[in-house]
Amino acid sequence: MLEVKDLMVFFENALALNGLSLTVNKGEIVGIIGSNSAGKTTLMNTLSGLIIDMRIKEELRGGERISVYGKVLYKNKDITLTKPDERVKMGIVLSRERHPIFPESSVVENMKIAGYLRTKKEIQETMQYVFELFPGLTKYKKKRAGFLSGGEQQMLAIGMALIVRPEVLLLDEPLLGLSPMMQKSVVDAIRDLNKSIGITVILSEQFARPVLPMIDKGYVVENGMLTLSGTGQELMDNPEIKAAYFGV
Amino acid sequence: MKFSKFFTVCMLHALLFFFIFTPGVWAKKPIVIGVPTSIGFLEGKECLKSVQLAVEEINEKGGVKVGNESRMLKVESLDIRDAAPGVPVPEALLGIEKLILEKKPTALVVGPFRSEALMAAMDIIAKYKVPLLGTIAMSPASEGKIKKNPEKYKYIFRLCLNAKYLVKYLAGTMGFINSQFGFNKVYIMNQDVAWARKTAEIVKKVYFDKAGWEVVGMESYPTGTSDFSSALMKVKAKGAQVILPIFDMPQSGILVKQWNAMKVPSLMAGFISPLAGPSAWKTFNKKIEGAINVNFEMGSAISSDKIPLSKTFVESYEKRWGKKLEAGHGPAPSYESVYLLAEAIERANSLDPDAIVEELEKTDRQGVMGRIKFDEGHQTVYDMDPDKAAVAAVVQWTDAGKRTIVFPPLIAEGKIKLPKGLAAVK
Amino acid sequence: MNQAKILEAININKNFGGVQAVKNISFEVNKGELLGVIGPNGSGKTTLVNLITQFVRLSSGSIKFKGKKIDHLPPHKIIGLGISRTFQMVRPFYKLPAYKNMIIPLYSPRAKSLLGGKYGDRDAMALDLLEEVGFERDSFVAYKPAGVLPQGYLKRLELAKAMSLQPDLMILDELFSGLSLAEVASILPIVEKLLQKGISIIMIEHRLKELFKIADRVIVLNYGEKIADGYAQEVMESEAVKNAYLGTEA
Amino acid sequence: MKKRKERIDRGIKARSGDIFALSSYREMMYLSAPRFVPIIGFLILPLLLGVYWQKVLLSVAVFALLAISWDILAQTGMVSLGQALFFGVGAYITGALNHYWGVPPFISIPLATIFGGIICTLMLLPVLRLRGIYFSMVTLIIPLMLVRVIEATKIFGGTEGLTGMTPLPSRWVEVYLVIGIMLVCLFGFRRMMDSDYGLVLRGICDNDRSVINAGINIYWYKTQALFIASSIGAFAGALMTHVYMFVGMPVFALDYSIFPIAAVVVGGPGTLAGATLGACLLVPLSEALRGFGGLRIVFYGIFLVVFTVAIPEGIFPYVQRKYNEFERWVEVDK
Amino acid sequence: MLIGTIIYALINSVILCLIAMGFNLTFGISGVANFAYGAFYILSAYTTWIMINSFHLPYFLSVIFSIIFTMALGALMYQVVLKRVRGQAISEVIATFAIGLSILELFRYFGFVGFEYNLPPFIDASVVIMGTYVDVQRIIIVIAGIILVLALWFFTHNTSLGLAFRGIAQDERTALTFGIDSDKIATLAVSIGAGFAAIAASVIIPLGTISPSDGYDILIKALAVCIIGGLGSTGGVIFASFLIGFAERFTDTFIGSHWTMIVSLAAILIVLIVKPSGLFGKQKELEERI
Repeated sequence: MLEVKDLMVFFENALALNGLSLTVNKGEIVGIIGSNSAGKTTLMNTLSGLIIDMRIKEELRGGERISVYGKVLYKNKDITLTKPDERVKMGIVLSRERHPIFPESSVVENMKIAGYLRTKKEIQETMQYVFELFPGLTKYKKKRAGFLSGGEQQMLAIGMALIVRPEVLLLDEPLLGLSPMMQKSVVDAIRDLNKSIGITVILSEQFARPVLPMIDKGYVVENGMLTLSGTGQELMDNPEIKAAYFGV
Repeated sequence: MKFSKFFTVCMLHALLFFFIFTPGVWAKKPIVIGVPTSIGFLEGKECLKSVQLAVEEINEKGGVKVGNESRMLKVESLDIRDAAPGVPVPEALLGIEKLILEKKPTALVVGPFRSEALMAAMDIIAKYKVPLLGTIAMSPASEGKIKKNPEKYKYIFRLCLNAKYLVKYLAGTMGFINSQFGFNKVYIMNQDVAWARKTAEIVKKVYFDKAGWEVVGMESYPTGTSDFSSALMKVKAKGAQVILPIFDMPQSGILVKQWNAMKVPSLMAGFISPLAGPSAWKTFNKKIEGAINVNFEMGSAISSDKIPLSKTFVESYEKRWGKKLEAGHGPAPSYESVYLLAEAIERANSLDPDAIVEELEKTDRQGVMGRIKFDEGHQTVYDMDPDKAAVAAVVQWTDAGKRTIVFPPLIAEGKIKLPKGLAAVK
Repeated sequence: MNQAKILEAININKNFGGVQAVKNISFEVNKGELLGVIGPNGSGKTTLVNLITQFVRLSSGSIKFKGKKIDHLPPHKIIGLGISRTFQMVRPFYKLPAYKNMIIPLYSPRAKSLLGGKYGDRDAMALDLLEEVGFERDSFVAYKPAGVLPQGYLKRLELAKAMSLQPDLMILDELFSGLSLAEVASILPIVEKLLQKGISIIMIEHRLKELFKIADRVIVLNYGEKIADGYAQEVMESEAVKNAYLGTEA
Repeated sequence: MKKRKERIDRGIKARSGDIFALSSYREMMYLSAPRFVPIIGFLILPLLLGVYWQKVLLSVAVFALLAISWDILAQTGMVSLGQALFFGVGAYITGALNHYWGVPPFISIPLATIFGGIICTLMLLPVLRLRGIYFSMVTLIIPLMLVRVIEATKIFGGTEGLTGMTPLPSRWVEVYLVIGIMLVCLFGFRRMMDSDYGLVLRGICDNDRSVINAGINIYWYKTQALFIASSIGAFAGALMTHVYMFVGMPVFALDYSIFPIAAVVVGGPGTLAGATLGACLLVPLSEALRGFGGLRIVFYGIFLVVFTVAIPEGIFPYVQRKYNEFERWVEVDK
Repeated sequence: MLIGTIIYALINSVILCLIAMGFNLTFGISGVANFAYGAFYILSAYTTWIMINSFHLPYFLSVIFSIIFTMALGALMYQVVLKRVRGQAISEVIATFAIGLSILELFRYFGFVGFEYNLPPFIDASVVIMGTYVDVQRIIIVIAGIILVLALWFFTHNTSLGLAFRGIAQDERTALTFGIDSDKIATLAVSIGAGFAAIAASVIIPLGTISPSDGYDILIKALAVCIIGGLGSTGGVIFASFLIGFAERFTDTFIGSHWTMIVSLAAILIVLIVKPSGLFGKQKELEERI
């Protein structure tokens, strides 16, 4: 479904991603594990095309020079240079790190904004589904999103991504800063939506423990390079991983 | 081959350039008249065109005689933008200096718009000793400065009406209105700039207060005001029969329109620049019947049968530029100043500034505006008789879309008529 | 526990546009101890720090530092009294080289009076401090613009900036978040050393394992309320904490 | 093989400000040329120019001073849209001193510089807490308001202004005085912005909460920066008053607010040298365009747009970067 | 007198609101402070004038043409210039100001000064409201103002494009992840802002005459209203225009017209000092909390 070949990304002279390759099949949950500044977010931005947008804007400004090499294939089509909004139309949707929501608008409006590319009816239907998936959100429908707690915001962010009806859902550090309990409910929701509507999910995370049980495949990224890959179980059993990524 | 062709073309161009742009090779160097003013404004634009008209006329007749030879006149204009509110005075002064230093004009005409720019420019002009015949800025303060230090500032002359004489005309008109219709309640509205405010104050002091008028209100409006409703409501509430407006900003058109829309039962008599020109009838959709306006100088967008030169000027302007004069302030004196200058140079028989100034002081010319003479403050004397002094014209819009001169009496074409819905008190 | 209280918060409250971010919290910090603050996201931990340093004004309640009320003072005065903090989201001066980042706190009145220093000296002082937190002296790291440094160094820089003020009380806001285990392991001794020097520390942390290694006491926040306060082990056992924070799995 | 353009800095050491590596003649030239060329240029230039272009040079220096003053404020995180305020206050103080009490220019200009700085600082003190665009807007409004106040209350000559100030002894004094001060300001304040004190100021712009967090009272430092900047502006205003022997409402004109910013945008913010360079380009450009008559401002506007769009970082930083770095193509290795 | 003042104060407020709305819309969504706003206002008036007087088009057709033309020009300005300096506030201000300067001075250069440059009122009549004469044009302005505000509200709350506008206004990158093309929306925002200027000009200019120097005044007025209201907030703009509108007319009537400007400028200062982010500015607290 999604294939990344020899991806290299430079920010000016600094190498953010170095020769990264990975494959994602339809219906899988794939985890990208790595510590901070290992290149997870850059990878996510490259997959979603945000980096293209950033590159254009930096160039216009005469700022940092961002260079991308390698290939990103989606359904066997080269989308390396496709703009982010085009990719959204193709079905690749990213939910950025630190629960990206529109703080000034209400929960329902947030979803409506996210449904820019969908018809009203589709939005209504998906919204129904989201509220079933995250019952916690139901009572805040009219509340301004900025006043929700971190976990609720994350739920909303995932819900908003779902409104677009993606085929591939990219989640950048969805568990960041959530309490263990919140983490659990978010993980459950992801598993649930993968099972029920068969969305392909790629998520990145610093701490492997909460996500490893649910992923079909995992990649460990360090300093922009792929160091390990395998199924969730394989990674869980790997002693090195245990040592490095199983902090509390 | 190719190169030599290129070379020839280059040479030809150079030759062409040489012949076209250096007429001085065979003609005597022209006398340069500098026009530093705000060309982007209506008055500036028309003043410049009037100057050009006068220069062309003089050149056609053979130019100006200095010594034994006739020399052509040449206009060098420069936009100093001082009328635009955002432009600092030094910027305008730098423009004047540039003109003086680079084009070496024998004299300057028209000059700055804003009084403060003129006041500041006087020092520069005194420094470079270039006569200036100003025709726009009208605060009497500059005369005061000349009188205080005549030797230093003798290079500055003014041909247009100044605030002092404007008062005289306004007072005269008001006296007329009073004696004819018995009106004696007035509301004064003026722009918040030096000359307008001063005019308003002086009219009140020297005329209204003495002649037994009741000044029911006096408002000054910052340049750029776009709503006059509250003053107009006050006019109505206090029963003023006459509104005396003194404005030269474009937004004053709003005042006229609002006066109209609010159906204020008072006579509009004063100075509002949009009312001066012939196109006002169309601008205000034929709704200015009865409005009385002062055209600051005879010939500035108005002519009288009794002063033939003014008719010639207005007509030849239209012929030359294909457009009627619209500015009620500036064009006639600008046109005249070129003639004054030409005559002074011929009399002085030299281009020496001091000699020209000496001759300018002696000026006595029957021109477009009437008889032109300077007083000791180098201000052209204005009065009621065109044979004795320069005149301005007070005109009234009639219902046929024509302007009738109603004051001063010697050149009046008719009497003031009250517009519909307004009755005389006596 | 009969040590002197260095910081005391009494019934502090904070409202944000109708939302109660901090509800009636009281706690104290004793001299020389390390107080851990834990709680789920959005529970008001960072607000608490902001309230102590008055980056955000109290709605009600009072805060005492060394027995004196400080809640009416502007932030820079409070910091001048000897409280310094790090930010959860690092806030370096991105365009400046790392060691130049240090100059600003070193230029503050407190640092000036305690450490002295003239123009030029401060560079050396900055480099010393940076070495203390683990910037290798002979590498170029300290000379690089802060904007290009990796997270680990930025956190150290943040710590060094707080240290340069010679504080009596340090507030470390999620110092370890975003760091690898190895990095955390290398920073822990620095914190311990600070404790040995007699500096009191409030530490806000998600990384409980590391926190419990050094914390004397822990308070737990949830939805702006304090739900537990006590020794680390006691706190972890309590039902309320388990329900609110750790979930059933932990 | 794929290639990538790499940027390399010409020796961090040579540029880092404090650690000088003056090893070779070339190295020294490399460091000192950018400093001496403008100094010598500015000192010689007046001798070569005619009277009128000397006046233009004076104008250049005045706008450069205003631009420097703007840049100092901007580096401290205060984006002002009202340099006219400083200019105008300075002009009115010296004008009033000279006009009402006959204080000679060599006393009234320094007085205007200091008191202009104090008055402007006091005026802006209440809004020091505003950040970003709100601060800018207040600074835009205050000069407009002062114009109206002078208009309404008729103080200081009202709409007519005060004329007949004592001129400076000669045009050489005028031009060298202003150039001297400009060079002193340029290099002096550049030095200052590089010192520890300047670091604090720049820190406020970069990240004010971090500076508060260092126990520094940012408002006190902002006040100081404001005083420095407004004094520079007030000096420019005071000098212009004596050159043109006039002070009036137009000293608060919008041009004095906008064009310094334009100069900085064109020259490059954050360097002071960029501000000066911008003024050196824009003012003569505006004069050269006088030939176009009414179209002058139109062309001027178009030039501004082209500058800002073509070199968004500003000319000076661009040149500086090119001066300091190489670019080369490197292979992307696997 | 009092009633008359209130009526005209109301009208004045609506005029201010009309003037400020476009500027506010552009800033709220794209973050671009369009300093060419006043120039667009004047430009559209001249366009209408040229259409009527040189091409002899009917009045309403000319108005519609000029609105479309101004909008196209706004879009063009974004695409050619602003796109390249996005995010650098000062460059944006200087670039747009320079564009505005060029447009206004170009008109001046081509001799578009004088009093014949004016637009006729839609209906040249006046009516009496509670004893005060009000011209129909001013009533049309009030109606236009109300319609525009309602239309804007409907647009931003019920259409997907409008919702996208609000999304971009709050968080550009996030909006991007939902397939909302920020450049397209920003182009539209500048363009619609320019369109608002054109609509405002079409209904307001018939009250007076067209002059290039008005362009600067319009810009300052729009800025003043937007700052008091809190940049980017529509409710704030409406409130602020009523505040200034009433302050102006009441100063006019009861204090003296030469204090009008000072009173409104002082109002701005006071509001900013007391409430730094404007009356309806985005709440800072949210920032602090997260």
